[in-house]
Amino acid sequence: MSAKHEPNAQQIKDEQLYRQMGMTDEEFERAVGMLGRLPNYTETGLFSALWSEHCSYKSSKPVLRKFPTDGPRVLQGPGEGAGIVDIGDNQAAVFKMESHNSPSAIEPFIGAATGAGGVLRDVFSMGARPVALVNSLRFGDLSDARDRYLFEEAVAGIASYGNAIGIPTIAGEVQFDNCYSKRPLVNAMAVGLLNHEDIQKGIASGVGNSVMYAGATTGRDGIHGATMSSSEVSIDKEGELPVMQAGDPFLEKLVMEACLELVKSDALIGIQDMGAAGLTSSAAEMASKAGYGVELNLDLVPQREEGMTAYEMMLSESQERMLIVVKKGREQEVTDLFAKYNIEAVTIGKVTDDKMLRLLHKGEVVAEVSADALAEDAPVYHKKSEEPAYFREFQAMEMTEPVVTDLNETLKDLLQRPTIASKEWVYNQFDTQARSNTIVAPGSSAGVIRVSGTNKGLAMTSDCNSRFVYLDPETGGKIAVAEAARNLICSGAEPIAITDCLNFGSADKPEVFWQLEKSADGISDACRKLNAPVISGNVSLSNEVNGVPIYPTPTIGMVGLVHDLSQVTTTEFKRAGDVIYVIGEASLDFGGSELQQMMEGKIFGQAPAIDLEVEAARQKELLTAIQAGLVQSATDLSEGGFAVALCEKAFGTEGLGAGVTVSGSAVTALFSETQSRFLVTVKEENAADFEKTVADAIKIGVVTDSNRIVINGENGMLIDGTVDELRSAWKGAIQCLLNSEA
Amino acid sequence: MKFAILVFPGSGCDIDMFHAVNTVLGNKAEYIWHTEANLDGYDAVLIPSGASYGDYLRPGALAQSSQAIESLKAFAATGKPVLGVGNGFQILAEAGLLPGAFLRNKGLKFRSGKTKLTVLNTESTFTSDYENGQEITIPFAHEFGNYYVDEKTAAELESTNRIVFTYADGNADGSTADIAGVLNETGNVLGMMPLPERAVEEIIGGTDGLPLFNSILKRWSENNVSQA
Amino acid sequence: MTKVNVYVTLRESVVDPQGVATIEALQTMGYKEVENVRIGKLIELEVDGSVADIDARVKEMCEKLLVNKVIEDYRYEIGEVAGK
Amino acid sequence: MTKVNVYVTLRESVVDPQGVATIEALQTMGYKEVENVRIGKLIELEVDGSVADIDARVKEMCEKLLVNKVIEDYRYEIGEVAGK
Ligand SMILES: Nc1ncnc2c1ncn2[C@@H]1O[C@H](COP(=O)(O)OP(=O)(O)O)[C@@H](O)[C@H]1O
Ligand SMILES: [Mg+2]
Repeated sequence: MSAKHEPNAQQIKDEQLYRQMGMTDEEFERAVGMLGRLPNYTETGLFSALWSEHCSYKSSKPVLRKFPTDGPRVLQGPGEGAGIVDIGDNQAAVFKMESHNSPSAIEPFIGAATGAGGVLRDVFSMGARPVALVNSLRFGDLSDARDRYLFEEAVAGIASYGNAIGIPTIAGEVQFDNCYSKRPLVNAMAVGLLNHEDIQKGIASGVGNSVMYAGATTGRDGIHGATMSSSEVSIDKEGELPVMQAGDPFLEKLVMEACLELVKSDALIGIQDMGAAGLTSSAAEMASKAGYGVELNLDLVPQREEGMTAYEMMLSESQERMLIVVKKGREQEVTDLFAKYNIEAVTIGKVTDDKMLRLLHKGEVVAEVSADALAEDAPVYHKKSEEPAYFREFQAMEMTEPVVTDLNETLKDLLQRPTIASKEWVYNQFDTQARSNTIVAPGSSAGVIRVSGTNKGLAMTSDCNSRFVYLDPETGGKIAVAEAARNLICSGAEPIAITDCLNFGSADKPEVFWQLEKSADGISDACRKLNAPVISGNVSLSNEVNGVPIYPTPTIGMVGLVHDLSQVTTTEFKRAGDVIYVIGEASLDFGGSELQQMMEGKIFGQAPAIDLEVEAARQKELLTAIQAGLVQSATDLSEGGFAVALCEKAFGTEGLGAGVTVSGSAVTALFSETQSRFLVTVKEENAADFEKTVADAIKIGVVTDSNRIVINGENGMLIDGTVDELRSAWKGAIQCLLNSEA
Repeated sequence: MKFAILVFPGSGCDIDMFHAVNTVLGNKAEYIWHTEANLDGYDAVLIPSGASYGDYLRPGALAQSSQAIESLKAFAATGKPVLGVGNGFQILAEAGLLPGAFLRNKGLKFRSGKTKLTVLNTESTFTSDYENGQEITIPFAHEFGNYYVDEKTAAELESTNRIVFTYADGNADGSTADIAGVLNETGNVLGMMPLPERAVEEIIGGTDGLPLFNSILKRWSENNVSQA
Repeated sequence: MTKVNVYVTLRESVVDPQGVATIEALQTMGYKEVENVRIGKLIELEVDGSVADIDARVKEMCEKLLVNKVIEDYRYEIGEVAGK
Repeated sequence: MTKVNVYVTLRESVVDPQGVATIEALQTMGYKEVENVRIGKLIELEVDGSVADIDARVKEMCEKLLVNKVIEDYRYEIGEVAGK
């Protein structure tokens, strides 16, 4: 649409055209009030994009304020591209998780690929070199052909981007549940490293300094992506195919290398990637944060298509673009630096002192809006919150133990559940070893990467059992954080901070908003108790299909510090004769368990209880034991409970098995999902010291070289199977589901 | 001994190679950016893996437009060793320095992990430190690892002992004759899809790649002693 | 046996990074006259010629499997019945 | 500006893994009439029409870069001079 054909300000108001851009009447009035006049078409676009949920967090802000964001290691909390935590020796870890749910529901390959690409830019725009990727995925249960397609393509998309750019994917998770059917969640996390002096911020300061644009050209792709991400997906409406913003990992690699060279230059003032709402958000936010203004001449923006309007340029979400503020007079240096990587970097504007975002196009001022109004003064909504009826009902239920007739068969069935089955099909598509620092690749509790040139490591994981969150958001929120921390502890790392992605249904539904609030309470409590502040994150609301919200899914991405690489511990048994311990006892916890879902086809009742005091104590003791070199292998108990975890410890070995004896009711002992539990093996000679260190450890048996899993109960044998047959059930399950016909 | 690591736009695993040669082997490798056309003064050239030029058009194809390819050809003609791994192998094949071409993996997906290789020729510059018939475990990561040569070429490669490594555990990607690594006619250029530079430290990918680098170093010092 | 050629191209607003990289390579190699490159797919089908309404069937295959309409456009040509 | 379409196909002797997967998928979906599928490339070039001997130039580009003759065959069509 050429500017001539754009509706004028009066028409926008009279015909309520702002509604098509996702603005409410009140929001439009608010914008008019701030401007002191009616906004023109371009200005309306600026407001609507930056005031979208995706950019402004207008519904989630009050909830996000609950999170603890401070701590002795925190160098940068939420508010920048990514958070930063100190890891000693003048180094810091930089990380962030981001959702790409909406695009992935429409075009999963591109949607997932650009998710990885976007979060990498968030990290290197802080001045950090990305060293690892993590992804957190949720799909329908693979019985539907569309869900299989979405899953296969999304995984391939993540792989294509991460592999091509040469950054290893070292951890992640996949959960399958039909609440995500046709509305998958694709959350990508990137972790980077930097030296303290290289920390950059997205600021535009210093009157007269130059605003430069670097990277891909701007096209009409992804216009209004931010608003789209803030609404429910409609995929089937004929003729309404949005133009997706495709990714180019090759270009991103070059942009990344150039930016990492640029951060060493004192010509640089500020840098930010053009993510959601592209040029609009980066320019307005950089100006607003710095307390300055920015004036852009859109004629100078490198364009891929002819005849683009100001509106289109400002709202394009073309990928692989950066906005950079450079000291006046130093522009050529920057252009030359980028030219070495065959990337165009041009001056498109300057920093001003009037705090306005001013846009010039073809010699005219086409928009003039206060940067703060756009970036800071979005409305904040205190949405209605209401406890859903289901919650009261579930809380009142009496928990009973499922009736299982064949324990061996049930174990095998559980091992084949796609959420529990081996994720090899997924992570074998990722280059997990690129850059030669991967100490623990996917397949153990957490991924571990060496901090190059040191004997330290960073461990990382992402976790969220959304079934628990659905049954009881507060408890489920605590569990998500605790589980992530357990995975790090089991790898020998001290948890240091989290990032999160709050994936929920529409916040306009009081029940959904209640889920959001309560799970944030739970997350906050657990973060405080486990000393892991929130340093970055992302909110994705409106994850619904046909008006049905997904299970509330606050994904937690957590990073831990391995102080000495010799302390890295993995899941699998190490040798026959080692003593097997379980930490914590099982109780009747089947609400939201994999067994319940499998047997009943639905979940109900209470989520497992979690006592954060107990959790913290056990984590601390286990980590102490690991750091003291007392532990051979460690894993936490999660989906499927004890028996599944015991099997997993044998799967990674050649010929090892286990012989253990458990107490209590068989079904509970084997399959209950009681929290704060671990399975650990210890050398015989360290058993006494280990027991002294970990109070709740119970000796249950030994690692054998029999290639069998044998579990005895109080009244005889419960489970007896060969590791090979159990392993093949677990290993081939996802592949098998994918090959099935519709 | 001085190694050059040829870096093309998009090459990602140049750093793996650098780390292996400099940090682990304690030798000397330098990055050579694709626009620098001079390889004088280097004793060997390493072409790393990664996705040069985004693997666009065909993996390894667009690197042919770079100046460095001409100097690489001249360097190879001197008989000094050239090793291309992963994408480096694809670049060498596209440049005509090695026979064959690459198709998408039989399973159509990118695959990574570790694979077992059989060492078939221990006479070469690159393999003298291995035992004949030895099985080694080497990491790999590729989407176009399906090496293709026609039957006649395959037979010729075999009869001239130029197939240095074959896949010993199933050849999942579909390479002709299980080929994982081949030499050029004069034996100084080796291309292989698995990544030996990722197998030089116990704590990362094992150490089965070390003998390959040690073989190169040994041959070089033999030659240089005998010349002296 | 009928030969069908399906030509799949990227929609105009979708970036074609392959094409961009290829044009740069061509220009570096001296082919300065090349002004644009887009890389698409050519899918060659051999279809049992006796089937009724080939045209509708091919169209269906394109829409259901061969083409991703979010990012791609297509056209096809149904060729002569070839011998063999 | 002259439009050139280059059609790149895998040589007959080369197994096409993508083609094989595609035909399997089509048959599973009920398109039993499909007997063979080969997936190639369609490279669309826009070339400055004023250049001398376009034909020879395009051929050269194909041989030097666009096509790998170990596995691929090609043909091309030089189109009309389009306005613009
Ligand atoms: N999408 C994924 N990407 C990378 N690795 C994954 C992915 N999904 C699962 N994994 C890896 O598979 C292993 C098992 O995952 P999971 O069953 O979720 O472990 P846990 O129950 O310990 O959290 C872990 O090492 C995890 O990092
Ligand atoms: Mg998990």
